Amino acid sequence: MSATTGAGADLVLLPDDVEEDLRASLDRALAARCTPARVAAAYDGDESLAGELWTALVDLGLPALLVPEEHGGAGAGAREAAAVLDVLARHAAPVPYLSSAVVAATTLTALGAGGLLGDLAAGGTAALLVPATLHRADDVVPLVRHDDGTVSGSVRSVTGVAGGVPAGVLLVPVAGPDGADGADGADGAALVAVRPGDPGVDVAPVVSLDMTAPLADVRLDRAPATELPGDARAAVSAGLAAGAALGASALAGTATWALTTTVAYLQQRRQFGRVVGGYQALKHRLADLYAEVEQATATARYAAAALAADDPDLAVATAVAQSWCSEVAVHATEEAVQLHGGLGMTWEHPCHLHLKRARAGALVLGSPAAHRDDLATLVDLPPPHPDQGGSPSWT
Amino acid sequence: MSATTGAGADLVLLPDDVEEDLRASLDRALAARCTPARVAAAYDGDESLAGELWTALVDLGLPALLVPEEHGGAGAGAREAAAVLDVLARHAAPVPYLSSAVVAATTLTALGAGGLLGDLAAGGTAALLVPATLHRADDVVPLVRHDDGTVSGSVRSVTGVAGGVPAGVLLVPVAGPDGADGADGADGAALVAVRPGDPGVDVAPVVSLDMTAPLADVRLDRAPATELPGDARAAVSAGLAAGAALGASALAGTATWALTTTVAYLQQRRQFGRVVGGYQALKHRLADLYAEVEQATATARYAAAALAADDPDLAVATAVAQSWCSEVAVHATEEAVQLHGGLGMTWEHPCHLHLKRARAGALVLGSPAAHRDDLATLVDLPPPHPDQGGSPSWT
Amino acid sequence: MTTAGPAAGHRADLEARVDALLAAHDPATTERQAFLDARYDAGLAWVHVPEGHGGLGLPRALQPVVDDRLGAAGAPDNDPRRNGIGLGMAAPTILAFGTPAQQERLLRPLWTGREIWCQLFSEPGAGSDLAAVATRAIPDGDRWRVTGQKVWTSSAHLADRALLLARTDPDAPKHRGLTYFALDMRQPGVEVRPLRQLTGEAEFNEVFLTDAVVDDADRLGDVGAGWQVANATLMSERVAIGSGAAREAGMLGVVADAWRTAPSGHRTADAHQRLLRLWVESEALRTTGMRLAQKLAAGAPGPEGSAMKLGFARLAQQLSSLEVELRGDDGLRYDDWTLRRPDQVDMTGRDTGYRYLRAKGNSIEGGTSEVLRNIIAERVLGLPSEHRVDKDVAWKDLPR
Amino acid sequence: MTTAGPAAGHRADLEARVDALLAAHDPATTERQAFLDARYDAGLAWVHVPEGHGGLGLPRALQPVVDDRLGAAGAPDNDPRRNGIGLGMAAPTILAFGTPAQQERLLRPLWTGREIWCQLFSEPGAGSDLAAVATRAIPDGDRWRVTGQKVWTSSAHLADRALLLARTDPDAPKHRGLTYFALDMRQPGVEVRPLRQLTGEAEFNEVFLTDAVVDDADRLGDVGAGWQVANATLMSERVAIGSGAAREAGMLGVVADAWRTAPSGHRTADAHQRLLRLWVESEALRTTGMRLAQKLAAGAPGPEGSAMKLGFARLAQQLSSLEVELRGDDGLRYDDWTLRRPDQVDMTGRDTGYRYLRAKGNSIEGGTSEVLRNIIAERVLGLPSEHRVDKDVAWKDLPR
Repeated sequence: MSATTGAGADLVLLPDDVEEDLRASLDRALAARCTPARVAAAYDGDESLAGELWTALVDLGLPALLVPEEHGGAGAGAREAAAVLDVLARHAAPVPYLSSAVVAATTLTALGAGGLLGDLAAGGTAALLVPATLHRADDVVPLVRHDDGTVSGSVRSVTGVAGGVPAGVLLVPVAGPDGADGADGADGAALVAVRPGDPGVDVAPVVSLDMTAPLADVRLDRAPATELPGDARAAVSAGLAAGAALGASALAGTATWALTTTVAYLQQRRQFGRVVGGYQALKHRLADLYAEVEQATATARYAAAALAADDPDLAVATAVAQSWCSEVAVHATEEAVQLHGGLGMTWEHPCHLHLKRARAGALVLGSPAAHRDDLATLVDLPPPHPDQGGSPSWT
Repeated sequence: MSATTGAGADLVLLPDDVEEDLRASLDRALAARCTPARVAAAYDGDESLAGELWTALVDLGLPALLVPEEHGGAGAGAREAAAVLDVLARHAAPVPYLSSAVVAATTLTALGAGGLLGDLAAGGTAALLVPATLHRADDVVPLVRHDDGTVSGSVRSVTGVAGGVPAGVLLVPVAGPDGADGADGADGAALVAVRPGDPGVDVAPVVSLDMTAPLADVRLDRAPATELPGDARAAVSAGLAAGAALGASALAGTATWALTTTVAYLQQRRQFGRVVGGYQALKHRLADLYAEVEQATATARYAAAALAADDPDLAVATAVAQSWCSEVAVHATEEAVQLHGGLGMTWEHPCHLHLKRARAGALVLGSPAAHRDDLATLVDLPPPHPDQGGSPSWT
Repeated sequence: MTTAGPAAGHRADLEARVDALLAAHDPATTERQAFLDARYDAGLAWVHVPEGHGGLGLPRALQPVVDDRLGAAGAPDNDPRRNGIGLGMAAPTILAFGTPAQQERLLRPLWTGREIWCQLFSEPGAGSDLAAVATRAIPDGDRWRVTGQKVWTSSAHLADRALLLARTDPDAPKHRGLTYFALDMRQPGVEVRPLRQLTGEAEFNEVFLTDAVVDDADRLGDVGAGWQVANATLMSERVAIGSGAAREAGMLGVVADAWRTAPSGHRTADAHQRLLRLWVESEALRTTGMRLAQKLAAGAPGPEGSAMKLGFARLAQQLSSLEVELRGDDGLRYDDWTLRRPDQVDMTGRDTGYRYLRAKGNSIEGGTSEVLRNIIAERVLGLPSEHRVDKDVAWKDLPR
Repeated sequence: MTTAGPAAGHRADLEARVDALLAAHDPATTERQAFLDARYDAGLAWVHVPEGHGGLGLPRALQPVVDDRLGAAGAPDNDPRRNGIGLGMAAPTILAFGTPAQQERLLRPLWTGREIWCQLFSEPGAGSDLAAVATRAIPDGDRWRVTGQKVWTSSAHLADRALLLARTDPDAPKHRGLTYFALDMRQPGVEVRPLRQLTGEAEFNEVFLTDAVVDDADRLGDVGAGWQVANATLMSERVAIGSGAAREAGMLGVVADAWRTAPSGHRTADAHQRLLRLWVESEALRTTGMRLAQKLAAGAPGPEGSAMKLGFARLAQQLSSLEVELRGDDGLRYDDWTLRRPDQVDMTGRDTGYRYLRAKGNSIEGGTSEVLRNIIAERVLGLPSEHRVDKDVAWKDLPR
């Protein structure tokens, strides 16, 4: 019988040899350096691990994966970048790969901003100056561009600009000069590049729920800026879309870590003379969790494959992967804490590092609810009309 | 330490001796007659059980519970009527107690309609002519009253008018004569009484998901009608409110039946050499279900007590009890089917009778979602404003 | 599950064989059974089966090459839905455990549809715990006499033959005293009664066996090896579940359309949120099925497939319950309670209430969700097995 | 839990005693500890305790009569939150199992707050399976020498005394080789280290015992009877949970207010639906607590209370998670990761993220939700107990 095929039926959801090799070498590099104690140190102010890890990533050529070859990058695909995010998540690695090597790199690629892309390929970092939870270019609140080309305004809760590997360049959405129309489009919407070290740039780190992806509040006061030519809105859209599509793999990686770590613990831990993993109530919960996590992996790979193939199903795939993987990552890490008992509540055990990554990561680049809202539009399931109640009719 | 008290803190949620006696005698009366096979017979067209049971209820004086003493009733409280509904539910008894002895009786009491109340106290039945799922008087769609006092119009899916004990009187909401203002109020809204046997009255029974509370589509074509003086809208409101408040007890009774029957079965049934109820995964599910069912009982009793005491918390209590008990009844009966294995899927086993009562009963007098919508208004948790998304700001 | 990767050589060979079959037996003029017999003889019935039994020993993935060509040529097929148990369960079992003589005798009428099969496994006292079957088969010369009661038998009233699991040694521990037979259903000792379900219809049957006769020549596998044979049969059953369906296929499509067409009063924010979540979950399951199919393209199905069945059951139940609520007052209605005996389940051809009720069976039939969770926990996650008290006790001494 | 039903006679007598106490010891001029001692001597400390130990042997429900009067008169109280374990767990245990001499010696400083108590029960290898404690107490003349490691000890750094469960007979089965002591915490063999939690703070401690000394006179109950005594202590712990709070108390109130004040962009339909469901569930739990309190007004708490703790933990976790989402970008922030040692948990005094993380402990501390489900299934529903392999084996021979 011939299979009834669905959307995106041609997308391959299994890793090829290149991806397997990449996963293995990254895993080795992280296992040696990224210990739970060093990750936890960021919560007490020591963010030195991030720089060491980033150097290791640069040595492996990973920040260059999505940079086109003509700009010194690897010109590799979204599937490989998704694999990197997955493996980084399993080690709770505190590096700005998603914000810089995915969102910023994709934004700059859309603009064809060769110089900055070359910096990224060589190990530099950049960040889009929007709140960490933003996922639609339509929702961007632009900063003000003055007549002299400097930029002012503030954005709260930006990711990738603080921490051990802060952004070397800020990509700042601006409106036309002092609100007037600009040169690049009828409405003057543009992206400009701002250097964090320049005068008028204030980056104030924030105490974050997930210190492996720390936030900062950024205030610009007539900061020098260089305009990046091109369709700014389309570029930001592309950057955010890539971030959401691939961010799902990070969430799936967190969920996978939680499941496998919990299963391994329960295979050893004894209570009441029996291996705890043999208690049927826990077995059934873990079986259900296994199903959820497998599904998370499938949706994340599907989204990455859709991005890699520029498949028309990308938007639906992303909404599905983000909403599903976000909730599964939270659920899986919560179960990990619960099923490790008191141990999972301690600072020493890595459970909490992943719980915080999941809880915060679920909101980054759009909450599950926001992505389901997108889906409602994409697949023609419109929300109820506000007038649904009907007017009182017994009159 | 003195207890911090909440809303309705004075309400007593335990049965007194009178209620215990009432429960015991009704339980005995039903156990003798209301066998699963006879209940199931209604699905094959034999609705004779209903009449026998109704006679037993009349013998016990139960249809008269909410009828004031001056009209020949027992003048008992809502708590006792709730107990009756609870016990009837545990036997899946196919009698129109909720529609006639609660909704219609309360409506007529609010109107002070002595004659009809006397009929009810003596064992007669009545039904409000609205769709079974309606729970707000505001949503009533009135029928048309002609100049000659006759009434025309149709209402689908009315409960209490078909089956083994059909309503003796239909209480019909009407607008003013041919839409004009009427005598009783500025807008002519009124209730009129129509006899099912009269010319121009067509009651068409419907194949119902729950044949223990069968529906009918009713069409009136210039049917003779008697106006019932009084504030019709307030009376219908009172009737529906009493129905929703006490209907929760029927749902809690269904849930309780499902839990206790399932636990009893699993204490006997063996698989793999062990009593099935000893498998921990099932134990934990049943423990969670126990908690849900206990909470359902508490909310149902609280709503009944609030109605009995005319407590200001009645509306909140009803919304809570209806939404919670509806979902718990469905969940509990679904678990009963699942945990009885194949047996629960058979026609012979009573599981399905209760599953159908739960699934349909959850929608009668308002779905859980409708009651939670009410709650949003009652406790100041307004729904999101339709404009929430905000307009695109990067312009 | 996939059409990828068949070697071009096999494909060309198959095309040639199809051409030859069509040339020799013009579908337009050949009688249906004659055509099916010819197809069987040509090895084009099921190409993965060995030569001589309707196949060519080729990869299963090549079957669509044949089916598509014959379908396009207007050839009759063997109406596979009529004999799902025969094709899906009996055939693999006969191929794996049957003697050459049994294969010769049983496979052709099975594939051509001359003999419809059913399965006599479950009993009132042996549901999830299938090894507890109590139906006795007692030797009587070169035949066996079978007595007992079976339940949940679909197609029993139509069937010519049955896969039968019966106890031949009550003194052995329960898993070791069972034997597997191919029973002739057309005999006086077999009584079939419809088993009515909560939907009102009788999709299944109870089968009462009273001194029913089965020749020892119809025994599949060794005496006492019935448990191993039955497990192979059940594995075949689960292969079919969870292949990649289209987006919004089945129940999701019905409910999504119900939303799109519902009157505004039924479209609550609650229902909308639930629908979106179920849409996402359906898609998560669809992509998981795609991934599993890609993994299994070459290999055999593993226990991971259990999670697919678990998910489909859960979804079908939640979707159908949501649909009841979406229908408003109509959710309180039912289409027909009449006792009927349908040939097969049709989830989308009937009404909301039927779907709601019938979906309850999805988590029971073909392995309960509880048993599937045990399988995942033990075989996929490697967690310890349940404590077993019945492993080494003689079946007759077990508490019941 | 309820103030209903105290006999009027008792009430009048109590009022008179309060008048006498206030007359003899004017709160405005009496030193705090002196007033508390006088109150203890007057039997007004805890009226349900026997005379001679600060009480009058009256129903517990009468205590508010005293507390309200003394509070109104501006009298100092014993700051009960400072000594929760002493008052809630140590006192009932000493009353039930202590000798007259122990009661005489321990109860007054406990109630007046001169001696703060902690509890040394849990160990890294003995969590839910408390009877597995490995801390050894070895007899040494008329004292015991104690060595081992305890965890999850709140207030240990402030405590003067500890309830200690230790193993005195490794050759006995695990439940029968334990003994219960009141340990002096102010000695060299006791080392207290903060145990940092996922919230960043160290609400609990690890306690390392190295040849710590406890007199046999401080043993509570018989040698080997520690398990029974410890269970009585734990029962006292669970009594406190689930009394009737006000509507929208605690976490629900915080989250409901977060909704009411949230910027419109954060108020999604998804969050609204979840909030309404949690509001309903909170109210279901509140009315269940009311019903339970009415049932228990006279009697002792049963295992039904376990369902309350289960429900509160679940709700707190779901509500705090919803709150994180309701805060938008602010949900990604945290107030302070600094290692602190708070005197008590304050769920509403800190920020969203703290509540989310701290609530994870609600389903672990004081009996995990898994253990509570077992209790409900076995003791309320009467389902069979778990299979136990460790019941009759010497503790030292158990696998670890």
